[in-house]
Amino acid sequence: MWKFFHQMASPPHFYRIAKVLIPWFAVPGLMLIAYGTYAGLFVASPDYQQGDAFRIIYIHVPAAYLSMMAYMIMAVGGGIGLIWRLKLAHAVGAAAAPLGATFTFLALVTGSIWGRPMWGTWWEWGDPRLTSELILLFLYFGYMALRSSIDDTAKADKASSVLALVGVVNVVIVHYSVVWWSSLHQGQTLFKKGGPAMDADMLYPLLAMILGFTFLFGAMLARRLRTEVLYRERRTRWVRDLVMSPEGGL
Amino acid sequence: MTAKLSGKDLTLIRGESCLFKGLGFALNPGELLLLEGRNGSGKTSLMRAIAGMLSLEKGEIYWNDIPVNRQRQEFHGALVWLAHRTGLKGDLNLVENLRFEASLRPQGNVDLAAVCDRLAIARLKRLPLRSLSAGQQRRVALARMLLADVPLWLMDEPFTNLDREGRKLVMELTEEHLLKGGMCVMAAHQDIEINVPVVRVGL
Amino acid sequence: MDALAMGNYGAYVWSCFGLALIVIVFIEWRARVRHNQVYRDIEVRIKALEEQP
Amino acid sequence: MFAGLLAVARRDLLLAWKRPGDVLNPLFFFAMVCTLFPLAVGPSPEQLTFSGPGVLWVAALLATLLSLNTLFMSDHEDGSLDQLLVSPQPLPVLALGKTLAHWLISGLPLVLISPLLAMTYRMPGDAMGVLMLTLFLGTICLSLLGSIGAALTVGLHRGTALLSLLILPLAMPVLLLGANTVSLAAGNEVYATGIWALGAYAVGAISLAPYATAAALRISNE
Repeated sequence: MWKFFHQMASPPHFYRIAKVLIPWFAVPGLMLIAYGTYAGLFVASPDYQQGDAFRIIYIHVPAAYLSMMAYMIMAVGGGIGLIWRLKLAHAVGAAAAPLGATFTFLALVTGSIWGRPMWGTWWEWGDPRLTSELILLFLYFGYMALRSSIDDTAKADKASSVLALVGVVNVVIVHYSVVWWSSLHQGQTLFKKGGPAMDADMLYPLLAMILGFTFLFGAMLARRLRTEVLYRERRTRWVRDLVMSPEGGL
Repeated sequence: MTAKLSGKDLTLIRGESCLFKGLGFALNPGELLLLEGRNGSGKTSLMRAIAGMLSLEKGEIYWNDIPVNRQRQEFHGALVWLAHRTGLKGDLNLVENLRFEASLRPQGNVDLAAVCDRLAIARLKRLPLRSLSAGQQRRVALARMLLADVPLWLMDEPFTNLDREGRKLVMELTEEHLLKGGMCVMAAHQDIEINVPVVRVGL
Repeated sequence: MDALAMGNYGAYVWSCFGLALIVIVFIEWRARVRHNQVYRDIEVRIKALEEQP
Repeated sequence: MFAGLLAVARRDLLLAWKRPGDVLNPLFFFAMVCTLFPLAVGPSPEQLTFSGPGVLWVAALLATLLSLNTLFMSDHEDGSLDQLLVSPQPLPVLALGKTLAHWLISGLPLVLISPLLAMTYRMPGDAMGVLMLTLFLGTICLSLLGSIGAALTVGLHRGTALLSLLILPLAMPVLLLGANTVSLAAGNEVYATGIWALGAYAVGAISLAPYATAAALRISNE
């Protein structure tokens, strides 16, 4: 088991394997998303309260889910990087941050677009999820700003990992405090937990979208990781051999 | 091979350049480790690495044959570091500065008055450090080093800002410390005249 | 056409799906460009070094 | 074990005593932000009573933030941070000592003058007590969170702006809990939850933040 991890974590090995793996993530991901989009837009029957506007959840929910997962990945990667001094783990954080910020942005914008017909406003402070997502976006900005303002890569890795770990504790506190706060102000929520059970024709496309987005995210993360690894290892022997080899190493 | 302080296979990469690679040293009581090299060759970095403030790309520093990372507090209790910047507060006077240092570590039985007399800073005791000259401030830093009464001295360019008399004093103090069985790591680009065994590391 | 209009909510729903598509394609394209750029930079530097005696 | 904490705290207080400007600047800032608000929205008593808790809390947060970037700066510049890092005391304890001194210098004075400003916002007497209590707990949390940010940005050129960017999202729950608890108290509603939550946050921060600060100091001082 350990041997497997060590092999995976060795940069040249990862660089080669990731190239092979990317299509294996991207193709099923795109297929699931294609099915989810078609079934979500045209097959699922309209919600009895929200009408066709509910179809926005097929983008909003996967994006919101990935925005949090990306932060978790960043924090776990940072923790592993700090404890076991694994350089690849730090690279994961660097690659996941812009992706996470993008999905947070998507979740915010789609939530806001949903709010326009439902609440009659583009932004509703009373909604705890949108507010938490906004704070999460700021956390991503802070992480990326810290990373970019430290020139030395090793130092930037460690400093931003500490920030990610502090942030992940905070994300939980943010969530609960915002829920408490909105309950004071009788806010409405986008999708209630334990609400009326979803019909199968609504639910399956959503599950397909979530799974599809996750696969797609994996592929995107792997592609960014390859760039990170290549850049970080630019002075090493294996990169030289790769670049000088006749078939190239793009 | 057992040495009190040793380093094995030390490699440090800073940004784009490799400062040293596969470097090793061993130091025993009564010896002086002299780090030699041009400006920017990594003397200060190596010293910071020895003090445990820089993580190395590869290699390990040992104190009593145990890696210092595993016994940071014990190791730090046995060393004092005379750095490029004095690490003293300009707003506080000599006595206040030294009292702060004293409260951070158990003190040996070294007499403050005697140390101040020796370093010729006794009459500056009540002045804020800001108003002293650079050379006088360095003498205060030396006083802190003497008061700590620990076996290992790390001295980064100890002669800067000192006049001839001061330089001579530093060499005398170092020699006494080594003859008592202490150890010293010194980075200097000047010639030193100390009659003790010297281990040289070229960078 | 009714299926596309989605009972007056069409503009909102389609803009969400469209935006998601545009954003994801854009960042993926940027990632590709950056990867190629990093690779070229390394290639140029290494080849320049190799040609030196 | 706590010798280092006391030593560092005592030294920082002594330094603040010799430079009282560092203590007074955040206080003046706090008072001025609180003055700006009525000037901007008008002096109507209902509006001031309604927004008072929020304004006072935002002002306190910004004033704390303002004082944070000097937390490790002078130590970094004169090399005494290096000396702390090689001292035989555990670094988290020293970091806690520095944070304690920072709180005594910039947090506690805010708590003490807050009733004066709350009075100008016509805050009822009971709510004033709650305001002081939440600010007491809240400034402790903010100093501790801030010490992590200050340690991460020490020695960076664009440190000040970056520090705000890092700390503000982390500080949002504290602001939210504090200000809303005071609002509840001012409206004669049940407010105990917020106090307990802030207290729990403070306890958690005291026990965890020094480790993060210590790790961050070692990293940014490499």
